[in-house]
Amino acid sequence: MNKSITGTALLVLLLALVPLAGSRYLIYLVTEIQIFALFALSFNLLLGYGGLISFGHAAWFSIGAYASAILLTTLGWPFLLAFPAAVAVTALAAALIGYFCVKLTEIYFSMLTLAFGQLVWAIAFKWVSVTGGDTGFIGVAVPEFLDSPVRFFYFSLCVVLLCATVLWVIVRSAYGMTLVATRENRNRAEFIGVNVRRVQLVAFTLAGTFAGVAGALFTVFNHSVFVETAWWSTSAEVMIMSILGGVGSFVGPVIGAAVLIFLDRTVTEYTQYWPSVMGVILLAVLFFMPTGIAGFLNRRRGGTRR
Amino acid sequence: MFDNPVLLFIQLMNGLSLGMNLFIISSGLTLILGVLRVLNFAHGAFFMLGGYVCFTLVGAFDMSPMGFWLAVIGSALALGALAWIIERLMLRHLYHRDHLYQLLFTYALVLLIGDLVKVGWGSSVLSVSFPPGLDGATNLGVAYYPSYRLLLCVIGVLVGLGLWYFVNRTRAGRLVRAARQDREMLESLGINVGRIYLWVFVAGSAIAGMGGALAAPAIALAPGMDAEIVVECFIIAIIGGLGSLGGAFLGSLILGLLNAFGVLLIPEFEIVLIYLMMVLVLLIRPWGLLGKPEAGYR
Amino acid sequence: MSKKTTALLVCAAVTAAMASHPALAEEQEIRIGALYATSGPCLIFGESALKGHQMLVDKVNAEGGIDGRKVVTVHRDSKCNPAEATAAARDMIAKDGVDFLVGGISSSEGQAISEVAKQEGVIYVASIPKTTEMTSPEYFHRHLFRAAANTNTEGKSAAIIVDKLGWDKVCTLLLDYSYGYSLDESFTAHLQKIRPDAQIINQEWPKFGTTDYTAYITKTMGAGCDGVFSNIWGGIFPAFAKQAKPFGFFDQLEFVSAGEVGAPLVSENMGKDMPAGIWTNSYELFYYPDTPEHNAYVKELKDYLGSEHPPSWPSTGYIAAKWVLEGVRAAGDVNADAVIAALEGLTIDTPIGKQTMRASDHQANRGQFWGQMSDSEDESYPYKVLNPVEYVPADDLMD
Amino acid sequence: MSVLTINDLGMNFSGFQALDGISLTLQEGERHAILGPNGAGKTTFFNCLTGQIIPTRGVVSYKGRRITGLSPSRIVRRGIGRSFQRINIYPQMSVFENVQVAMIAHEGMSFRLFRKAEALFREETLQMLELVNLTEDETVTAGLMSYGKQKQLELAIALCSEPELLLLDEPTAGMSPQETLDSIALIADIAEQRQLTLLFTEHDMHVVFTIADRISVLHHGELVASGTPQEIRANDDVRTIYLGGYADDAA
Repeated sequence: MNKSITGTALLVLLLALVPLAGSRYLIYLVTEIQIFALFALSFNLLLGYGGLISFGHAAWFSIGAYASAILLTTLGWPFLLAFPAAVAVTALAAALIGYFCVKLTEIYFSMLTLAFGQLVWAIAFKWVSVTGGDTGFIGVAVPEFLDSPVRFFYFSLCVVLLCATVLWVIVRSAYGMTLVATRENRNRAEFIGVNVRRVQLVAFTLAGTFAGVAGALFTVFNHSVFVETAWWSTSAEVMIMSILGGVGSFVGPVIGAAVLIFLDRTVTEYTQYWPSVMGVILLAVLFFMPTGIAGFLNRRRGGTRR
Repeated sequence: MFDNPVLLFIQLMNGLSLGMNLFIISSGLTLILGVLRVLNFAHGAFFMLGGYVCFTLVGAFDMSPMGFWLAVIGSALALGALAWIIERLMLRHLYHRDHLYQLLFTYALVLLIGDLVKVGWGSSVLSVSFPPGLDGATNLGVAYYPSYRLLLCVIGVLVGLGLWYFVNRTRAGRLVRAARQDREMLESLGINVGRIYLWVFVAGSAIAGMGGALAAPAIALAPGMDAEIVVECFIIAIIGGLGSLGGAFLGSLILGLLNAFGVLLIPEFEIVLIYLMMVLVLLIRPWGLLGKPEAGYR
Repeated sequence: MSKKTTALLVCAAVTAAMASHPALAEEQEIRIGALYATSGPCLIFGESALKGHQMLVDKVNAEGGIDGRKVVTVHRDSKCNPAEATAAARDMIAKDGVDFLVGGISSSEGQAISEVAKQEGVIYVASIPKTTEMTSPEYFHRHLFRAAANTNTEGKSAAIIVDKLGWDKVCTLLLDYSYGYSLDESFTAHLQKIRPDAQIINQEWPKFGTTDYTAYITKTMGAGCDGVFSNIWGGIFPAFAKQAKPFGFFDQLEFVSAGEVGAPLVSENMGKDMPAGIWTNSYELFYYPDTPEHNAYVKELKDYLGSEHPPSWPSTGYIAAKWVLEGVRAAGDVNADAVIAALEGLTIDTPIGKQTMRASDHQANRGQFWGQMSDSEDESYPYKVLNPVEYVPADDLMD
Repeated sequence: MSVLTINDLGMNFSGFQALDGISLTLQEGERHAILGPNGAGKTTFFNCLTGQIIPTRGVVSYKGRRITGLSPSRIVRRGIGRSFQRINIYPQMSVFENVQVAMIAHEGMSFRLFRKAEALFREETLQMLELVNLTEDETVTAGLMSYGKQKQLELAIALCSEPELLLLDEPTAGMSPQETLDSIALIADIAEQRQLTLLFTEHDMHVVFTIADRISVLHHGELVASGTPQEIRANDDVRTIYLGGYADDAA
C-alpha cells in the first residue's frame, strides 16, 4: 500500500515543479490534462466502478462550465462563492436527471443519458441571452488571483488533487464496495438488502458533481464556455480516455486523459489526419490492450487488486 | 397559414417524403441494432460513403439514362463489401466482448472513414444531380410535388416491405429473429450464428450505402455530413423501439412530420423538442412505441 | 498508484517539457500563427484560406522578407471547434513564440481566438469571422483587428440590392444561429431606412445542422412575397438549391443570398444545378475586376494552386496576412504596440483594391462583390458567374 | 407461530398462467421442500415471494406483515434470505469481500462514503466464512472457485442478512453426491444453530426426504399436494405426476 502512496507523492511533487520549468506551453498542457483527468475520473466512477455506460457525461461538464461563467460574470458573484455554487448547481442537476436515468438499465440507460446530454446542448445552443448560444459565453470575469497561468495551474492542481483524493476515499469506502457489488451482480446486490437504484443515483450525482468541478475549472482556464463541449462527441472523448487508460484501475483514466490530450496537441502539428491516428490507437487498445494502459502495466507486474 | 389547404398538403408531403428518406437510412441501423445489439455509430459514415461512391459511379457512367440507378446499386454493393471486410477482419472478434467495446469500435470507424473520404474525394462540396427526368415536379391534382421525393417515398415503402417480408416470411428471416432473441440457444442448435451476424451487418451497411446514394441528389456531399445523420438515426431507433423495423418506420415518419409541421407551429424550439421527445419516450416506454419489453423483469 | 504507472507519467511529463522549449526567436523573424481548420466540417474554407496565406508569405520571403526580416508561418488546426482554437492559439503563443495570430472561420472561433489574444497581449487579425459582436465595446480590445467584412456590411449591401430590385413584400430565410440573427438586424434596419414601405412578411429560421429544407421552402413560397433574403452559405447552398428547384422556387421568387454563394468553387460544384438570376456575394472573383493588382494576384494564385480557375477563399488568408506584414513594415518592428499604432488608419493595396484599417474599432473597410448569377461567356469556364457584378464598398455600411 | 403465509398466489405472463392459486403457510423452524418437475413454476414461485416479480394475484405476508409488492431489498431487510439456482455472487471480488459487502449492507453502512471498507466487520466476516468452511479461501477471487465452494459462498452471503426465513433454490443442483451430502449437512446444521425456517426446492429425493419435515408438490403452477414426507410418498396423484409410478423403489 505505501508503495503507491510514495509513488503518488513523487508524482505530485513533480507536477508542482512543472511551472518552474519555465515553459508556458507545458503549463497550459498540464493544466488541461489535470482538468480532463478529473473529468475522466468522475466518468470512471460510473463506468469502472458502477458498470454504468453514460453517453451524456458532457452534460455535467458543460453545466458546471456555464453555471460558473454565469455566476462569475452575469451575476458578478465573488469567485469563492461562485465556484462552489456552480458545482452545487451541477450536483442538483445530476441528481434530478440521474433520478430518471437510473430507472433504466443497460442500453436504455445509455440512450437516456445521450438524450439528456443532447437536450443540455440544445438548450445551451438556443438560450442565446444567457449562454451566448453558438458563439459561446465569451469573456468570463476571472478573479485577479487566478488570472495568470502559473497561479491558475496551482489552483487547478489543488482542486483536482483534492477531488481525486475524495474519489479515492469514496471508491475504497463501504459505499464504494457496495457500488462495485451492484456492478458485479445487480441481482445479488438487491438480495443483500441494497437499494441498487439509490446506490447508482448516488454514484451518478457524485460523478456529475466532479464533472461539474472540471467544467468550472475549464471555464476559468479558457475565460469562456463553448457550446461544442456539450455535444455528444465530448462524452465519447471522455469515454475513450477512460478506456484508453484502463477502466479497471483508479489511475487508468488519468493516464488516458494525459495520453489523449498530449496526442491531441502534438499529432495535429504533424498531420491533418489526426482522426485516423486516434482511430488506429482506439482499435489497437480495443483489440490488443482491452484493459487499457494501466491494466496492461498492472498485468505485466502481476496484477494487483485495483 | 392554416387557411391554405394546399400548403398543408404540401407540408404533409414534405413530412412523409422526409420520413421515408430517413427510414431508408435508419432501417439499416435498426436491423443491426436489433440483431447484433451493436450501437453502430459508423452508420452515418456508411451513409456518407454511399453518397460519395454514388458521386464517383455517376461520373463513371456519365449520366447514361440508367446511370444513376446503377450507381445506387453500385454504392450499396460497395458498402456491403466494405462491411463484409470490416466484420470478418475485426468486428466478429468483439461479439463476445462487452457492448462498450463494439460501440467504441464503430466510433473508431467513424474517424477512419472520415479521413478516407477526405483523401479519396478531397474536401470540397460535391454535388450529384438528379437522375434524368426526375428533376422536375409531378402534378398530384392538388399541387405539383417534386418527382424525386415522390419516388423516395415509393422506394422507402418498398424497402420497408422488403425488410418486413424478409424478416417475417423467409426462413433466413426467422433465423435472424431467433438470433435476436437468444444467441446461445441458436448456437446450441448448431446454427452458425456468426454467419447470420455477418449477413445482417452487411445488409444493414448496404442499405445505409443505398440510402446515401439515394439522398445524394437532394443534399450536398461534404465532410462532416455523417455526424448529423447518426444522431437522427438514434432518435428514430429509440422512438420507434430499439431493433423494431416497424418502429423505425413509425419513428422516421414522426421525425419527418415533426420537421415539416414544426416549422408551422413552433419553429423556435424544434431543436429542443426533438431531444425532449426522445427523453419522454425513454421514460414512458423505454422499449419504444413498437418495441417489445425484453425480459418480463420488474 | 502503482510504481510503473508513476514512472510512465514522469517520462511523459519530461518529454513534454523537452518538446516545449519555445523556438529561439531570432531578432529578424516575423512569426505568424495561422489558425485555419484543416479537419472537421469547415475544413473547406480552412485549407483554401491557408493556401492564400502561404502564397503571400512565400512571395514576401522570396523578395527578401520585410526589411530583411524573414516571415515564418506556424499552422495549427482549429478543427472548426472554438475550444480547440483556444488551445491551439495558446500553444502557438507559448510554444511556437508567434508574434501575430491570423485565421478563425466561424464567429465562435473568432471570439475564442480574440479572447486568447487579449489575455496574451498578441495581435490577432480575424480573416473570416464576420460577427459584429467581436468588435462591439463589450468584447473589443486593442490587439484585435478584423480584415473581413462584417455582418453590417453584408446585411446592408443585401438591403441595397433588395431596394434596387424593388421588392415590397420581403421574406427572409436565415439560419437559426448568431450569423443569422446579426444579418437579420442589419438587413432589416437598413431596409427600413432606405425603403420604408417594404415589409418583411415572413421569416423562416432553418434549424442549425438541418439537411432537409423543403418545409421552409414551401412555407416561404406560400407567403406570397416578391423575393427572399437568405444566408444559406456556400457550403450548404447546393443542398438547398437542389431541394428548392423542383418546387419552382427560383422561378417564383427572386433571391438575394449572403454567405458567399457566388464563390466560383460553389458554381463549379453545382454545375447546371446553380439557379440563374439569383443575387449573391463573394470574397473575391478570379474573373473580376480587371485591374493590374487583381490580375497579378490571380496569375500568382493560378501558378501556386495549378488551377485555371482558382477559388475565392485564398483571398481571405492572403489579405489577413497582408495586413500583418504591412503593419510590421510600417512599424519597422514586430513589437505589438508599435504595430498596433502603425495599423490604425493604415491603408494598404490588396487584390480587391485599397483597404483602410479604421483606428476607432480596428475594422478594415472590407466590401464584398455582389452580382447576379448568369451563364458565363468564357467557353473554358462552363459554370455560372456573377454578371452583372460590382464591388460594394463598406465605408458607410460598416456600422 | 406462522412465519410465512401465502394465499391464492397467481402469476400470469400475458396469457401463460405460471402460478395458479397457491396457498401455503410455514411455521417457524419448519423445513419445507417444494417438489416439482422442471417448468412447474418453482423459480417463478420464489421470484414472486422475494419481490423480483410482482404476482398478478394473491397476497404474501411475512410474520403477519404484507410483503407482496415490496422490492427485494426491502423484503430481505425484513429477514428473508435467498440463494439462486444459477449462482449469484460477485465474481471479480474476493471471497472475503463477497461476504463483507453483505455484512456492510446488513449493518446499514452501504451509503457510508468516507468509511474505509478494508477492515470493516473483519471478525464477523471471518466467522461467517468459518461457518461455511471457506476460511482458507478468503483471498481467492470468488469467480475462480469451484462450483461447490461458490454455492457455499452464496449461502454465506444469504446468511449475512441474518434471515429467519431462508429460501434455497435447488441448493445442491450440479453437485457430486459427496458434495450434496456435505452441503445438506451444512445447511441442516446452520438451520439448527440459527433456528432458521427453510423453504427450498430440490430434485434429489434423498435430500428432500432426509431434511424436509414438510413437502409441497407443484405441477403446472398448481399446488397438487402438501404434507409430511410420508403423506406425500403415499399420495397417488403425486406418484403419477411426479414420481412416474416407480416411487416404491425410490423409498
